[in-house]
Amino acid sequence: MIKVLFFAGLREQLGCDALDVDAADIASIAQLRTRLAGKDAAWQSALASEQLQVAVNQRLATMHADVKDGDEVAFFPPVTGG
Amino acid sequence: MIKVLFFAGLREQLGCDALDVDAADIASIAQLRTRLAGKDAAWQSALASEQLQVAVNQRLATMHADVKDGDEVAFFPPVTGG
Amino acid sequence: MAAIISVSVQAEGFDPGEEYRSLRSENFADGATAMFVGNVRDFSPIEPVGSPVENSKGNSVAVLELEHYPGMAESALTDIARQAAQRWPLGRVRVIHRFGQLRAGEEIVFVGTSSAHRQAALDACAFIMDFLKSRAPFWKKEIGQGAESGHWVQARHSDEDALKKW
Amino acid sequence: MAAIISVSVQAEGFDPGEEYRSLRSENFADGATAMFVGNVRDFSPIEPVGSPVENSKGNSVAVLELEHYPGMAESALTDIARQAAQRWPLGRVRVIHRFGQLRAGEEIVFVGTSSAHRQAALDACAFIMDFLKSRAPFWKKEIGQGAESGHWVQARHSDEDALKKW
Repeated sequence: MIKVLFFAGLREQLGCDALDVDAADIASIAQLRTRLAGKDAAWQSALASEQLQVAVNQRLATMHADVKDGDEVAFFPPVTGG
Repeated sequence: MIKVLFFAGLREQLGCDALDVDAADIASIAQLRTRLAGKDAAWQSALASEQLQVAVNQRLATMHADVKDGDEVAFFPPVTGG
Repeated sequence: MAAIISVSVQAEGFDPGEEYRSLRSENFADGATAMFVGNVRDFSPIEPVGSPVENSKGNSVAVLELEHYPGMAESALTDIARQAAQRWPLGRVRVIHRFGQLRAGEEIVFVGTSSAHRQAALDACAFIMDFLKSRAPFWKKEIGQGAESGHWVQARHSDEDALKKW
Repeated sequence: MAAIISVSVQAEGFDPGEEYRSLRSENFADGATAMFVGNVRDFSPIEPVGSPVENSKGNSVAVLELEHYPGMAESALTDIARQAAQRWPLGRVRVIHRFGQLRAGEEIVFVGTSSAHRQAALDACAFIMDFLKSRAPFWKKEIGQGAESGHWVQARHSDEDALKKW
Protein backbone atom coordinates (compact mmCIF):
# COMPACT_ATOMS: atom_id res chain seq x y z
CA MET A 1 0.00 0.00 0.00
CA ILE A 2 0.99 3.58 -0.60
CA LYS A 3 -0.30 6.02 1.97
CA VAL A 4 -1.51 9.18 0.21
CA LEU A 5 -2.14 12.48 2.03
CA PHE A 6 -3.77 15.69 0.83
CA PHE A 7 -3.41 19.12 2.40
CA ALA A 8 -5.02 22.56 2.47
CA GLY A 9 -7.13 23.63 -0.51
CA LEU A 10 -6.57 20.33 -2.28
CA ARG A 11 -7.78 18.40 0.77
CA GLU A 12 -10.92 20.52 0.82
CA GLN A 13 -11.53 20.15 -2.92
CA LEU A 14 -11.28 16.40 -2.68
CA GLY A 15 -13.08 16.16 0.64
CA CYS A 16 -10.36 13.67 1.59
CA ASP A 17 -7.29 14.00 3.77
CA ALA A 18 -5.78 10.55 3.37
CA LEU A 19 -6.27 7.26 1.59
CA ASP A 20 -4.38 4.06 0.88
CA VAL A 21 -3.63 3.04 -2.68
CA ASP A 22 -2.60 -0.42 -3.79
CA ALA A 23 1.01 -0.20 -4.88
CA ALA A 24 0.64 -2.78 -7.64
CA ASP A 25 1.24 -1.23 -11.09
CA ILE A 26 2.39 2.05 -9.54
CA ALA A 27 6.07 2.88 -9.82
CA SER A 28 6.07 6.66 -10.08
CA ILE A 29 4.28 9.69 -8.71
CA ALA A 30 2.97 10.35 -12.22
CA GLN A 31 1.30 6.92 -12.28
CA LEU A 32 -0.14 7.44 -8.81
CA ARG A 33 -1.53 10.79 -9.87
CA THR A 34 -3.14 9.29 -12.95
CA ARG A 35 -4.71 6.53 -10.87
CA LEU A 36 -6.17 9.07 -8.41
CA ALA A 37 -7.38 11.37 -11.20
CA GLY A 38 -9.33 8.45 -12.61
CA LYS A 39 -11.65 8.30 -9.60
CA ASP A 40 -14.03 10.94 -10.91
CA ALA A 41 -14.26 14.37 -12.54
CA ALA A 42 -13.68 16.26 -9.29
CA TRP A 43 -10.46 14.34 -8.60
CA GLN A 44 -9.34 14.73 -12.18
CA SER A 45 -9.86 18.47 -12.01
CA ALA A 46 -8.21 18.93 -8.61
CA LEU A 47 -5.18 16.82 -9.50
CA ALA A 48 -4.71 18.51 -12.87
CA SER A 49 -3.29 21.71 -11.34
CA GLU A 50 0.15 22.47 -12.67
CA GLN A 51 1.00 24.06 -9.36
CA LEU A 52 0.48 20.83 -7.44
CA GLN A 53 3.41 19.89 -5.25
CA VAL A 54 4.34 16.47 -3.99
CA ALA A 55 6.38 14.99 -1.17
CA VAL A 56 7.57 11.41 -0.91
CA ASN A 57 8.26 10.20 2.61
CA GLN A 58 8.03 13.78 3.84
CA ARG A 59 10.57 15.22 1.41
CA LEU A 60 9.69 17.43 -1.55
CA ALA A 61 9.86 15.49 -4.80
CA THR A 62 9.04 15.90 -8.47
CA MET A 63 6.21 14.24 -10.36
CA HIS A 64 8.85 12.01 -11.95
CA ALA A 65 9.94 10.58 -8.60
CA ASP A 66 9.76 6.84 -7.97
CA VAL A 67 7.30 5.46 -5.46
CA LYS A 68 7.03 2.01 -3.95
CA ASP A 69 5.00 -0.06 -1.52
CA GLY A 70 5.12 1.44 1.98
CA ASP A 71 5.86 4.98 0.87
CA GLU A 72 3.99 8.01 2.17
CA VAL A 73 3.07 10.42 -0.60
CA ALA A 74 1.54 13.85 -0.03
CA PHE A 75 -0.03 16.16 -2.60
CA PHE A 76 -0.61 19.82 -1.79
CA PRO A 77 -0.86 23.34 -3.23
CA PRO A 78 2.16 25.67 -3.10
CA VAL A 79 3.03 26.33 0.55
CA THR A 80 2.20 29.67 2.17
CA GLY A 81 3.69 29.57 5.66
CA GLY A 82 5.98 32.08 7.34
CA MET B 1 36.36 80.92 16.32
CA ILE B 2 36.11 77.37 15.02
CA LYS B 3 35.46 74.76 17.67
CA VAL B 4 37.60 71.69 16.96
CA LEU B 5 36.97 68.30 18.56
CA PHE B 6 39.04 65.11 18.56
CA PHE B 7 37.83 61.61 19.31
CA ALA B 8 39.06 58.16 20.22
CA GLY B 9 42.65 57.23 19.32
CA LEU B 10 43.30 60.64 17.82
CA ARG B 11 42.15 62.36 20.99
CA GLU B 12 44.54 60.18 22.99
CA GLN B 13 47.47 60.74 20.62
CA LEU B 14 47.01 64.49 20.83
CA GLY B 15 46.19 64.51 24.52
CA CYS B 16 43.45 66.97 23.59
CA ASP B 17 39.73 66.58 23.17
CA ALA B 18 38.77 70.09 22.09
CA LEU B 19 40.23 73.47 21.25
CA ASP B 20 39.19 76.73 19.65
CA VAL B 21 40.96 77.96 16.53
CA ASP B 22 40.83 81.52 15.19
CA ALA B 23 38.81 81.40 11.99
CA ALA B 24 40.85 84.13 10.29
CA ASP B 25 42.73 82.78 7.24
CA ILE B 26 40.92 79.43 7.47
CA ALA B 27 38.34 78.69 4.79
CA SER B 28 38.62 74.94 4.40
CA ILE B 29 39.14 71.80 6.41
CA ALA B 30 42.45 71.32 4.62
CA GLN B 31 43.66 74.72 5.86
CA LEU B 32 42.47 73.97 9.39
CA ARG B 33 44.28 70.66 9.32
CA THR B 34 47.51 72.31 8.16
CA ARG B 35 47.23 74.90 10.91
CA LEU B 36 46.77 72.21 13.57
CA ALA B 37 49.57 70.04 12.15
CA GLY B 38 51.91 73.00 12.53
CA LYS B 39 51.66 72.94 16.31
CA ASP B 40 54.40 70.33 16.77
CA ALA B 41 55.70 67.02 15.50
CA ALA B 42 53.19 64.96 17.47
CA TRP B 43 50.26 66.89 15.98
CA GLN B 44 51.79 66.74 12.52
CA SER B 45 52.15 63.00 12.77
CA ALA B 46 48.69 62.37 14.23
CA LEU B 47 46.94 64.57 11.68
CA ALA B 48 48.88 63.10 8.74
CA SER B 49 46.89 59.86 8.78
CA GLU B 50 45.17 59.22 5.47
CA GLN B 51 42.39 57.43 7.32
CA LEU B 52 41.44 60.55 9.27
CA GLN B 53 37.76 61.42 9.03
CA VAL B 54 36.16 64.79 9.55
CA ALA B 55 32.73 66.14 10.41
CA VAL B 56 31.58 69.74 10.01
CA ASN B 57 28.70 70.74 12.26
CA GLN B 58 28.15 67.09 13.12
CA ARG B 59 27.90 65.85 9.54
CA LEU B 60 30.55 63.78 7.80
CA ALA B 61 32.52 65.92 5.35
CA THR B 62 35.55 65.68 3.12
CA MET B 63 38.89 67.39 3.65
CA HIS B 64 37.89 69.77 0.84
CA ALA B 65 34.84 71.04 2.73
CA ASP B 66 34.48 74.72 3.53
CA VAL B 67 34.64 75.89 7.11
CA LYS B 68 33.77 79.27 8.62
CA ASP B 69 33.62 81.14 11.90
CA GLY B 70 31.25 79.45 14.35
CA ASP B 71 31.54 75.99 12.83
CA GLU B 72 32.16 72.86 14.87
CA VAL B 73 34.74 70.60 13.26
CA ALA B 74 35.60 67.12 14.51
CA PHE B 75 38.51 64.92 13.49
CA PHE B 76 38.50 61.23 14.27
CA PRO B 77 39.74 57.80 13.16
CA PRO B 78 37.42 55.50 11.15
CA VAL B 79 34.39 54.66 13.27
CA THR B 80 34.01 51.22 14.85
CA GLY B 81 30.60 51.15 16.50
CA GLY B 82 27.85 48.61 16.10
CA MET C 1 32.12 23.92 15.27
CA ALA C 2 28.62 22.77 14.45
CA ALA C 3 25.80 25.17 15.08
CA ILE C 4 23.25 24.38 17.76
CA ILE C 5 19.96 24.07 15.88
CA SER C 6 16.58 24.05 17.57
CA VAL C 7 13.31 23.76 15.66
CA SER C 8 9.77 23.76 17.04
CA VAL C 9 6.44 23.32 15.28
CA GLN C 10 3.78 24.12 17.83
CA ALA C 11 0.26 25.37 18.44
CA GLU C 12 1.29 27.42 21.48
CA GLY C 13 2.50 30.98 21.30
CA PHE C 14 6.08 32.02 21.95
CA ASP C 15 7.88 35.05 23.31
CA PRO C 16 10.55 36.58 21.04
CA GLY C 17 12.20 38.15 24.09
CA GLU C 18 12.55 34.73 25.65
CA GLU C 19 13.93 33.33 22.40
CA TYR C 20 16.47 36.13 22.27
CA ARG C 21 17.62 35.35 25.81
CA SER C 22 17.95 31.71 24.89
CA LEU C 23 20.06 32.52 21.81
CA ARG C 24 22.35 34.66 24.00
CA SER C 25 22.53 32.50 27.12
CA GLU C 26 26.20 31.65 27.86
CA ASN C 27 26.95 32.65 24.29
CA PHE C 28 30.02 34.87 24.44
CA ALA C 29 31.47 33.81 21.12
CA ASP C 30 28.75 35.32 18.96
CA GLY C 31 28.57 39.09 18.92
CA ALA C 32 25.75 39.16 16.37
CA THR C 33 22.14 38.04 16.69
CA ALA C 34 19.59 38.45 13.90
CA MET C 35 15.90 37.72 14.36
CA PHE C 36 12.80 37.75 12.24
CA VAL C 37 9.25 37.51 13.56
CA GLY C 38 6.18 37.09 11.38
CA ASN C 39 2.84 38.19 12.83
CA VAL C 40 -0.76 37.90 11.67
CA ARG C 41 -1.70 41.10 9.87
CA ASP C 42 -5.11 42.70 10.13
CA PHE C 43 -5.77 45.67 7.95
CA SER C 44 -8.56 47.01 5.79
CA PRO C 45 -7.32 49.68 3.37
CA ILE C 46 -10.70 49.75 1.65
CA GLU C 47 -13.68 48.86 3.76
CA PRO C 48 -16.85 50.43 2.34
CA VAL C 49 -19.57 51.10 4.87
CA GLY C 50 -22.08 48.29 4.94
CA SER C 51 -19.93 45.88 2.99
CA PRO C 52 -19.65 42.41 4.37
CA VAL C 53 -16.39 41.70 6.14
CA GLU C 54 -14.40 39.77 3.60
CA ASN C 55 -11.48 37.48 4.00
CA SER C 56 -9.65 38.29 0.79
CA LYS C 57 -6.43 40.23 0.39
CA GLY C 58 -6.50 43.67 1.88
CA ASN C 59 -9.54 43.15 4.03
CA SER C 60 -9.91 42.52 7.70
CA VAL C 61 -8.63 39.15 8.83
CA ALA C 62 -10.26 37.92 11.99
CA VAL C 63 -8.54 34.58 12.24
CA LEU C 64 -5.70 32.96 10.38
CA GLU C 65 -5.79 29.19 10.29
CA LEU C 66 -2.48 27.51 9.69
CA GLU C 67 -2.50 23.97 8.40
CA HIS C 68 0.72 21.99 8.39
CA TYR C 69 2.05 18.57 7.45
CA PRO C 70 3.08 17.08 10.80
CA GLY C 71 6.48 15.43 10.66
CA MET C 72 7.47 16.95 7.35
CA ALA C 73 7.08 20.47 8.75
CA GLU C 74 9.70 19.78 11.44
CA SER C 75 12.09 18.00 9.09
CA ALA C 76 11.79 20.65 6.37
CA LEU C 77 12.58 23.43 8.85
CA THR C 78 15.48 21.46 10.32
CA ASP C 79 16.83 20.83 6.84
CA ILE C 80 16.66 24.54 5.97
CA ALA C 81 18.36 25.48 9.25
CA ARG C 82 21.13 22.94 8.57
CA GLN C 83 21.68 24.33 5.09
CA ALA C 84 22.08 27.80 6.60
CA ALA C 85 24.53 26.47 9.19
CA GLN C 86 26.60 24.84 6.44
CA ARG C 87 26.69 28.03 4.46
CA TRP C 88 27.44 30.53 7.23
CA PRO C 89 29.46 30.29 10.48
CA LEU C 90 26.53 30.24 12.87
CA GLY C 91 26.60 29.58 16.59
CA ARG C 92 22.90 28.98 17.15
CA VAL C 93 19.80 28.73 15.01
CA ARG C 94 16.28 28.79 16.39
CA VAL C 95 13.18 28.30 14.23
CA ILE C 96 9.61 28.24 15.54
CA HIS C 97 6.51 27.91 13.37
CA ARG C 98 3.02 27.77 14.80
CA PHE C 99 -0.04 26.02 13.47
CA GLY C 100 -3.74 26.19 14.29
CA GLN C 101 -5.91 29.26 14.70
CA LEU C 102 -4.15 32.57 15.23
CA ARG C 103 -5.66 36.00 15.74
CA ALA C 104 -4.47 39.34 14.36
CA GLY C 105 -1.22 40.46 15.94
CA GLU C 106 -0.19 37.01 17.11
CA GLU C 107 3.24 35.60 16.30
CA ILE C 108 3.35 32.99 13.52
CA VAL C 109 7.03 32.39 12.94
CA PHE C 110 10.38 33.12 14.59
CA VAL C 111 13.82 32.75 13.06
CA GLY C 112 16.87 33.63 15.15
CA THR C 113 20.54 33.20 14.26
CA SER C 114 23.69 34.03 16.14
CA SER C 115 27.17 34.36 14.71
CA ALA C 116 30.51 36.02 15.25
CA HIS C 117 29.76 37.99 12.09
CA ARG C 118 26.81 40.32 11.60
CA GLN C 119 26.50 39.63 7.89
CA ALA C 120 26.38 35.88 8.49
CA ALA C 121 23.66 36.22 11.11
CA LEU C 122 21.57 38.56 8.94
CA ASP C 123 22.01 36.61 5.70
CA ALA C 124 21.27 33.27 7.37
CA CYS C 125 18.12 34.70 8.96
CA ALA C 126 16.89 36.00 5.58
CA PHE C 127 17.88 32.73 3.85
CA ILE C 128 15.93 30.63 6.34
CA MET C 129 12.83 32.83 5.97
CA ASP C 130 13.03 32.69 2.17
CA PHE C 131 13.27 28.91 2.07
CA LEU C 132 10.72 28.45 4.83
CA LYS C 133 8.23 30.51 2.78
CA SER C 134 8.55 28.30 -0.30
CA ARG C 135 9.67 24.93 1.02
CA ALA C 136 8.10 24.27 4.41
CA PRO C 137 4.66 22.59 4.36
CA PHE C 138 2.41 25.20 5.95
CA TRP C 139 -0.73 26.68 4.42
CA LYS C 140 -2.57 29.79 5.52
CA LYS C 141 -6.32 30.24 5.42
CA GLU C 142 -7.83 33.62 6.22
CA ILE C 143 -11.18 33.45 7.96
CA GLY C 144 -13.04 36.77 8.02
CA GLN C 145 -15.05 38.00 10.95
CA GLY C 146 -18.38 36.23 10.93
CA ALA C 147 -17.47 34.25 7.83
CA GLU C 148 -18.14 30.54 8.00
CA SER C 149 -15.63 29.36 5.47
CA GLY C 150 -12.27 30.84 4.69
CA HIS C 151 -9.99 31.80 1.88
CA TRP C 152 -6.72 30.00 1.19
CA VAL C 153 -3.83 32.42 0.82
CA GLN C 154 -2.26 32.06 -2.61
CA ALA C 155 1.47 31.55 -2.98
CA ARG C 156 3.25 34.50 -4.56
CA HIS C 157 5.72 34.22 -7.40
CA SER C 158 7.88 36.76 -5.58
CA ASP C 159 8.44 34.21 -2.81
CA GLU C 160 9.69 31.60 -5.25
CA ASP C 161 11.79 34.27 -6.99
CA ALA C 162 13.36 35.21 -3.64
CA LEU C 163 15.18 31.86 -3.61
CA LYS C 164 17.16 32.70 -6.73
CA LYS C 165 19.43 35.13 -4.97
CA TRP C 166 20.87 32.43 -2.72
CA MET D 1 2.78 56.79 5.23
CA ALA D 2 5.90 57.94 7.01
CA ALA D 3 7.68 55.45 9.21
CA ILE D 4 7.80 56.02 12.95
CA ILE D 5 11.49 56.38 13.73
CA SER D 6 12.93 56.22 17.23
CA VAL D 7 16.65 56.56 17.97
CA SER D 8 18.41 56.42 21.33
CA VAL D 9 22.05 56.88 22.23
CA GLN D 10 22.39 55.89 25.85
CA ALA D 11 24.65 54.54 28.57
CA GLU D 12 21.93 52.34 30.05
CA GLY D 13 21.21 48.81 28.93
CA PHE D 14 18.13 47.82 26.98
CA ASP D 15 15.93 44.75 26.66
CA PRO D 16 15.45 43.42 23.11
CA GLY D 17 12.25 41.70 24.22
CA GLU D 18 10.87 45.04 25.37
CA GLU D 19 11.94 46.66 22.09
CA TYR D 20 10.18 43.91 20.15
CA ARG D 21 6.97 44.52 22.10
CA SER D 22 7.25 48.22 21.39
CA LEU D 23 7.70 47.61 17.64
CA ARG D 24 4.59 45.42 17.67
CA SER D 25 2.35 47.40 20.01
CA GLU D 26 -0.90 48.31 18.20
CA ASN D 27 0.90 47.53 14.97
CA PHE D 28 -1.47 45.35 12.94
CA ALA D 29 -0.40 46.63 9.54
CA ASP D 30 3.11 45.16 9.62
CA GLY D 31 3.36 41.40 9.50
CA ALA D 32 7.17 41.41 9.44
CA THR D 33 9.65 42.44 12.12
CA ALA D 34 13.41 42.13 11.70
CA MET D 35 15.86 42.76 14.50
CA PHE D 36 19.59 42.79 14.96
CA VAL D 37 21.39 42.87 18.29
CA GLY D 38 25.13 43.35 18.71
CA ASN D 39 26.70 42.10 21.94
CA VAL D 40 30.16 42.39 23.45
CA ARG D 41 32.12 39.29 22.53
CA ASP D 42 34.53 37.58 24.85
CA PHE D 43 36.50 34.71 23.45
CA SER D 44 40.03 33.39 23.58
CA PRO D 45 40.68 30.92 20.78
CA ILE D 46 44.37 30.90 21.65
CA GLU D 47 45.21 31.52 25.26
CA PRO D 48 48.57 29.99 26.17
CA VAL D 49 48.99 29.08 29.79
CA GLY D 50 50.73 31.82 31.71
CA SER D 51 50.31 34.41 29.00
CA PRO D 52 49.15 37.81 30.10
CA VAL D 53 45.52 38.50 29.31
CA GLU D 54 45.68 40.62 26.21
CA ASN D 55 43.18 42.94 24.71
CA SER D 56 43.93 42.39 21.06
CA LYS D 57 41.84 40.54 18.54
CA GLY D 58 40.94 37.03 19.55
CA ASN D 59 41.83 37.37 23.18
CA SER D 60 39.70 37.81 26.22
CA VAL D 61 37.97 41.15 26.42
CA ALA D 62 37.10 42.15 29.93
CA VAL D 63 35.57 45.52 29.19
CA LEU D 64 34.61 47.30 26.02
CA GLU D 65 34.66 51.06 26.21
CA LEU D 66 32.51 52.84 23.68
CA GLU D 67 33.30 56.44 22.94
CA HIS D 68 30.84 58.50 20.92
CA TYR D 69 30.39 61.98 19.52
CA PRO D 70 27.37 63.32 21.43
CA GLY D 71 24.87 65.02 19.19
CA MET D 72 26.35 63.74 15.95
CA ALA D 73 25.81 60.13 17.07
CA GLU D 74 22.05 60.71 17.39
CA SER D 75 21.76 62.66 14.17
CA ALA D 76 23.84 60.17 12.17
CA LEU D 77 21.68 57.26 13.36
CA THR D 78 18.48 59.20 12.66
CA ASP D 79 19.74 60.06 9.19
CA ILE D 80 20.53 56.40 8.44
CA ALA D 81 17.11 55.31 9.73
CA ARG D 82 15.42 57.93 7.54
CA GLN D 83 17.32 56.76 4.48
CA ALA D 84 16.11 53.23 5.16
CA ALA D 85 12.54 54.45 5.56
CA GLN D 86 12.75 56.27 2.22
CA ARG D 87 14.05 53.19 0.51
CA TRP D 88 11.72 50.56 1.95
CA PRO D 89 8.07 50.67 3.06
CA LEU D 90 8.70 50.52 6.80
CA GLY D 91 6.17 50.98 9.56
CA ARG D 92 8.57 51.48 12.47
CA VAL D 93 12.30 51.78 12.92
CA ARG D 94 14.06 51.55 16.27
CA VAL D 95 17.79 52.11 16.73
CA ILE D 96 19.61 52.03 20.07
CA HIS D 97 23.35 52.41 20.50
CA ARG D 98 25.04 52.39 23.88
CA PHE D 99 28.19 54.17 24.99
CA GLY D 100 30.42 53.87 28.04
CA GLN D 101 31.87 50.75 29.61
CA LEU D 102 30.25 47.43 28.67
CA ARG D 103 31.13 43.96 29.84
CA ALA D 104 31.21 40.72 27.84
CA GLY D 105 27.74 39.59 26.82
CA GLU D 106 26.11 43.00 27.21
CA GLU D 107 24.05 44.50 24.42
CA ILE D 108 25.74 47.28 22.42
CA VAL D 109 23.35 47.97 19.60
CA PHE D 110 19.77 47.22 18.58
CA VAL D 111 18.18 47.74 15.18
CA GLY D 112 14.53 46.81 14.69
CA THR D 113 12.35 47.37 11.63
CA SER D 114 8.74 46.50 10.91
CA SER D 115 7.08 46.33 7.52
CA ALA D 116 4.25 44.70 5.64
CA HIS D 117 6.95 42.90 3.65
CA ARG D 118 9.50 40.54 5.10
CA GLN D 119 12.19 41.43 2.56
CA ALA D 120 11.81 45.14 3.30
CA ALA D 121 12.14 44.58 7.05
CA LEU D 122 15.19 42.33 6.65
CA ASP D 123 16.95 44.47 4.04
CA ALA D 124 16.33 47.69 5.97
CA CYS D 125 17.70 46.11 9.15
CA ALA D 126 20.87 44.98 7.35
CA PHE D 127 21.19 48.36 5.58
CA ILE D 128 20.97 50.28 8.86
CA MET D 129 23.59 48.04 10.51
CA ASP D 130 25.94 48.39 7.53
CA PHE D 131 25.74 52.18 7.51
CA LEU D 132 25.84 52.43 11.29
CA LYS D 133 29.10 50.44 11.28
CA SER D 134 30.83 52.82 8.88
CA ARG D 135 29.04 56.15 9.32
CA ALA D 136 27.97 56.58 12.93
CA PRO D 137 30.56 58.20 15.25
CA PHE D 138 31.27 55.47 17.80
CA TRP D 139 34.65 54.00 18.63
CA LYS D 140 35.39 50.80 20.50
CA LYS D 141 38.27 50.28 22.87
CA GLU D 142 38.97 46.84 24.27
CA ILE D 143 40.33 46.83 27.78
CA GLY D 144 41.76 43.49 28.88
CA GLN D 145 41.37 42.04 32.33
CA GLY D 146 43.86 43.73 34.60
CA ALA D 147 45.13 45.91 31.78
CA GLU D 148 45.45 49.60 32.57
CA SER D 149 45.22 50.98 29.09
CA GLY D 150 43.26 49.61 26.20
CA HIS D 151 43.42 48.87 22.54
CA TRP D 152 41.36 50.76 19.96
CA VAL D 153 39.51 48.42 17.66
CA GLN D 154 40.57 49.02 14.07
CA ALA D 155 38.00 49.62 11.35
CA ARG D 156 37.78 46.80 8.83
CA HIS D 157 37.78 47.26 5.09
CA SER D 158 35.02 44.67 4.89
CA ASP D 159 32.71 47.07 6.73
CA GLU D 160 33.32 49.83 4.21
CA ASP D 161 32.94 47.30 1.40
CA ALA D 162 29.58 46.22 2.81
CA LEU D 163 28.13 49.59 1.83
CA LYS D 164 28.70 48.97 -1.86
CA LYS D 165 25.88 46.48 -2.18
CA TRP D 166 23.25 49.09 -1.30
